[in-house]
Amino acid sequence: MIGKPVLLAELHGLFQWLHEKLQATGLSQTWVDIITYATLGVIIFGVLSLIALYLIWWERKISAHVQQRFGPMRHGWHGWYQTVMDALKLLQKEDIRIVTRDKVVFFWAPVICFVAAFLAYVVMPFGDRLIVADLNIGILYIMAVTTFTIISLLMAGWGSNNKYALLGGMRSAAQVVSYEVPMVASILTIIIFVGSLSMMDIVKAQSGLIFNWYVFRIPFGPIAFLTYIVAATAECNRTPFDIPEAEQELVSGYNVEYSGMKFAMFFLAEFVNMFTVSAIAVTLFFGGWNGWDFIPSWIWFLGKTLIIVLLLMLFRWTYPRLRVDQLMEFAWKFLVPVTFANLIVAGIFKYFGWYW
Amino acid sequence: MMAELRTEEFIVNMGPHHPATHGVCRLMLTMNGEKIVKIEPVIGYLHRAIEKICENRTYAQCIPILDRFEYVTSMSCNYVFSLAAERLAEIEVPERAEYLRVIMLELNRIASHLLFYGVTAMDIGAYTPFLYGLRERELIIDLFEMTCGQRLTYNYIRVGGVSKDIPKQFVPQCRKAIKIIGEKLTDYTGLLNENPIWLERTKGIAVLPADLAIAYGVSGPVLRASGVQYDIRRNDPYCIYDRFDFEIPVRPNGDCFDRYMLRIDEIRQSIRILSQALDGLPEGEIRHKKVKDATFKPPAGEAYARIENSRGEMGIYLVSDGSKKPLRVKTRGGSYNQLQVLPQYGTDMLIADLVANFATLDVIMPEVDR
Amino acid sequence: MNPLKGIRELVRGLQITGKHLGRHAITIQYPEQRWTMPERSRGIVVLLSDKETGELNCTACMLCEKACPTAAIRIDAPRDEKKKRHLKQFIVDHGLCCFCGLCEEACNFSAIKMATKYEFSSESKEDLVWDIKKLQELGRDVPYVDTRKKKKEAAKAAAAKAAPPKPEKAEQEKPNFPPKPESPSQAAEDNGRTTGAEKEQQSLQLGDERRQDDKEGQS
Amino acid sequence: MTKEELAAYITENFDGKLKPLDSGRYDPLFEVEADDLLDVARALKEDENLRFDYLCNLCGVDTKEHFEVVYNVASVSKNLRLDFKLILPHDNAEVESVQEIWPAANWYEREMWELYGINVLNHDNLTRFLLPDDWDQGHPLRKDWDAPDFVRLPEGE
Repeated sequence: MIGKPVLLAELHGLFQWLHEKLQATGLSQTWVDIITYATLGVIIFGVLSLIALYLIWWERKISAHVQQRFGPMRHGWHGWYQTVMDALKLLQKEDIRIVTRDKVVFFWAPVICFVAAFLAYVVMPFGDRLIVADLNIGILYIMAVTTFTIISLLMAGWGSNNKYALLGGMRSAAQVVSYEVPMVASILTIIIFVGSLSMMDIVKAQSGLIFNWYVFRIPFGPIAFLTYIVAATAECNRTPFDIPEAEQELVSGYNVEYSGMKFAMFFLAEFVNMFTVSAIAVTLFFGGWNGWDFIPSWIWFLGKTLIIVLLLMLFRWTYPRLRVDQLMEFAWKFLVPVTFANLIVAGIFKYFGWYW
Repeated sequence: MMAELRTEEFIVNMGPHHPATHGVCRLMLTMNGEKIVKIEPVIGYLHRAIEKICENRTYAQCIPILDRFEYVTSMSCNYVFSLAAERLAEIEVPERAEYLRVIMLELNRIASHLLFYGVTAMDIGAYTPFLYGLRERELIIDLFEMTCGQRLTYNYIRVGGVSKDIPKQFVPQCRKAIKIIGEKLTDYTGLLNENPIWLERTKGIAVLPADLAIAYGVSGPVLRASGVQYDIRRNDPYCIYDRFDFEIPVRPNGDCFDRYMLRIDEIRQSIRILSQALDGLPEGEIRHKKVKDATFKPPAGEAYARIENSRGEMGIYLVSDGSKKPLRVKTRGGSYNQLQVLPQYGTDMLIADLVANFATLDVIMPEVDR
Repeated sequence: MNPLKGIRELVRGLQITGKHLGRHAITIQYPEQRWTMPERSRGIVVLLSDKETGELNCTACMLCEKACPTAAIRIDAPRDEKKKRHLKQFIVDHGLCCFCGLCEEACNFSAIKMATKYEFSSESKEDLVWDIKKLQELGRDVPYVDTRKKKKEAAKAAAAKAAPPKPEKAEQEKPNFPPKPESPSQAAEDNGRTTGAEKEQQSLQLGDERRQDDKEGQS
Repeated sequence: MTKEELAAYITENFDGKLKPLDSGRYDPLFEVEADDLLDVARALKEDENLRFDYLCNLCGVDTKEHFEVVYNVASVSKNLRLDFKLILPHDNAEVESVQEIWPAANWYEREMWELYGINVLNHDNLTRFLLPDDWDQGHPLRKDWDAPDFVRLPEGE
């Protein structure tokens, strides 16, 4: 094998190197931990907001080319820093504070939404040993954290003191809650085989040949993947489940009263959610960062996630929107029974050992 | 004592600048939770008194004014006014002009249905079909621009014939446009027709019974989607439609899906008519000799002309007192009655169904407000 | 609605949008690339001037003012002692004009035409009211088919006699204003119908060839 | 049933209530009296071989001397077309509402009332809906109507 290029070498050394440098300076252990994890937090935040900005631009280009038009072309080659300009524009927009009794709720809703979107990346396995904290309850932690968005949607809906926003907030809360159940169930069918909740173990369990990936575990693998993807699109309010901001009916749902940077936070959080959801899908079903080692493992991870994100984006530009009651009915009457049946089948396969 | 929980209905305004309404229409909805209790259309935002203006114009000047009466299919506005004037003055239109008129009317019908396809899909949430529909519509708009010079308000069909002859490369380009649209239809139907989400949103939603439709004067694709076989090109024939063989698509159960599918079938029928008309296009005069724009004076009398427009029956009741200017021009559009029947059958469903229902009615406001 | 058929249809939808990803976009970037307008497209109203002499073709017969449905044309042409009209002012208010082309069809002297230019937006309504100088200078480079009968005979007569050219004087002698609308109907007929005039046919051919290849790329 | 047969059938069945007029250029045109409008309309709809159940158009006409209310009706099942009209005096013109027979007439009558001032008796919702709510300059479609900012086209000929 050719020698690995130094720059693209596994980045795992980064954390250890930082750790030793600080210990050398002789600070107390707690301060060392605080500083390392603070810097890690800043790095993760920086990388992810860049990814989110890039995803917004990518969605506009994908939707343009699907509809045979050009999309943003003005700023830079093919408009690559268009989203940066949008963010700057939103920054200098006036931040309208509406007259409402619960100013606190109105103010903190976007903050919670934004923070909840980033919390999930503590346990995300970007690459070989490239993880912030390999908690042994990894996937459970992610499940707990991603439900924060429901609270923020409800707060936004209630805080903006507006009939449409309230309707939008209530609808989205009901939707995210009812799609949480099939999502967790489809994740469970995979955890049965891994035996541990930690994300690193999940990825390690799928190393080796491509057939070890859980998506190829016939018959429950592909079914679990399909139900997971459907539940995931509902989780981040994207078509065909984007009832909360169904423009035609509710004039853009819960974020109708927000302007300027607050609106940008909701918007950015939605795209970070999309990246989180596809990252989890890749870790669970497509073997995380496993791949031939002449390409660094974190590039494998990024590549697979972007393919899943492309799939989510194509959903948005192909399918019409479901009605609220159809959406609920689909979740409870179709998705939940299918995922639980799948869970039982996986259990039987695990019990009798018919897996490889 | 816990206060007795009572829910009261609240009024939601859909429009006048609501993205789902076509033009400037406002629906005052009385809602009980998600269910709609009462719909009250509020119109008049786009009232330009077209009928009063036409009473003060000569017959040739009325045509550009009536272009704006229904700007999505303004060829049929020109045609129906010319037909009324020709019936008043008993004028025979030359053969070639009749063929050119049929070609223009059917092209306009296809363009209007393509716009309908895009807008209905966008109202129910799918954004891409709108672009596909408009991409094909551009082919037809180019044909219009090549013959009469304008893309939306054509002022092409005049009393006694048509104003200009078609350029040489119109026929081959028109054949190519029809072929492309015929092929692309499979793309459209693939995207939507069997899509389970689309079927879920449109099948069995907002059923319009046939007798209610006839009672309220609903006509065109909406009436034929409720199972009534009534098409003015067949039942009250005008122009040379009896020379072409084409069927009238009819669908039985009158729900949103049938109204949508019927228009796709109508595009196919229009393509059939167009290919026959293009084959049989004769040479010859394009306008009646004695009809000059500045001096056209029909004898006194009155006549009601009506044609099958993409939104139903479009009619003009023309009264003339023998002078150069019409005494009365009453314009009748298909959307007027479809909006009138909406409150009768459009209630106790969700807002999302009302949006789907309103989109498949294909109501546009210039025809209602005039 | 069995789920398998549903999933197959959903995948078919993805295929259709997916296959468009690879296709070339059909829109054009407006300020850099411009759409070539077909020959007959009705843009702004311009006054045409004679190719040789450069004067306005307009003989102030007021026909276009009568034909305009929205009274956008206002002509000020007082009669002098010999009952001959002299064009003093010709205003076209593009705020009122509905671009119907009736003035072009009513004119028998091919003096007014709708050019294929469409960029004339302005901040205030007053800028849309154009006077005779602006209309003439806008009309300078507009190609048109000169259908005026007398102009051709005068030119032929001058050429045949090979006498010193006096086309302007020939035109002055025959005061035939204001021509009754019926008499030169033949000219209006020609102007309206193009099958006769070969020249217009070629210019149409040229204009639309260029647009032909734009269409090729798209279909 | 061609136009002539229809005209003949009408004249002998509606003995005098529907008087034929010759100003109709295409479809048979009849005149009806104001007071027997309702039962003529009902008879046209119920008559089993006429079945005029589809109201194409209903409009007012102001011919400077008198008002006219014109009904264009059609039969969907029998493929027939018929027009009939009502002559009304110029001042305080009144007409019965045909809403029970053809519900489509509801908005047409409302529009006719708003633009012409022809009063429609027992109409269920005779309110303004085309012109702005605060419109106080009378009924615009009348021939003798004039208003300060109403610009007439220069008469020209």
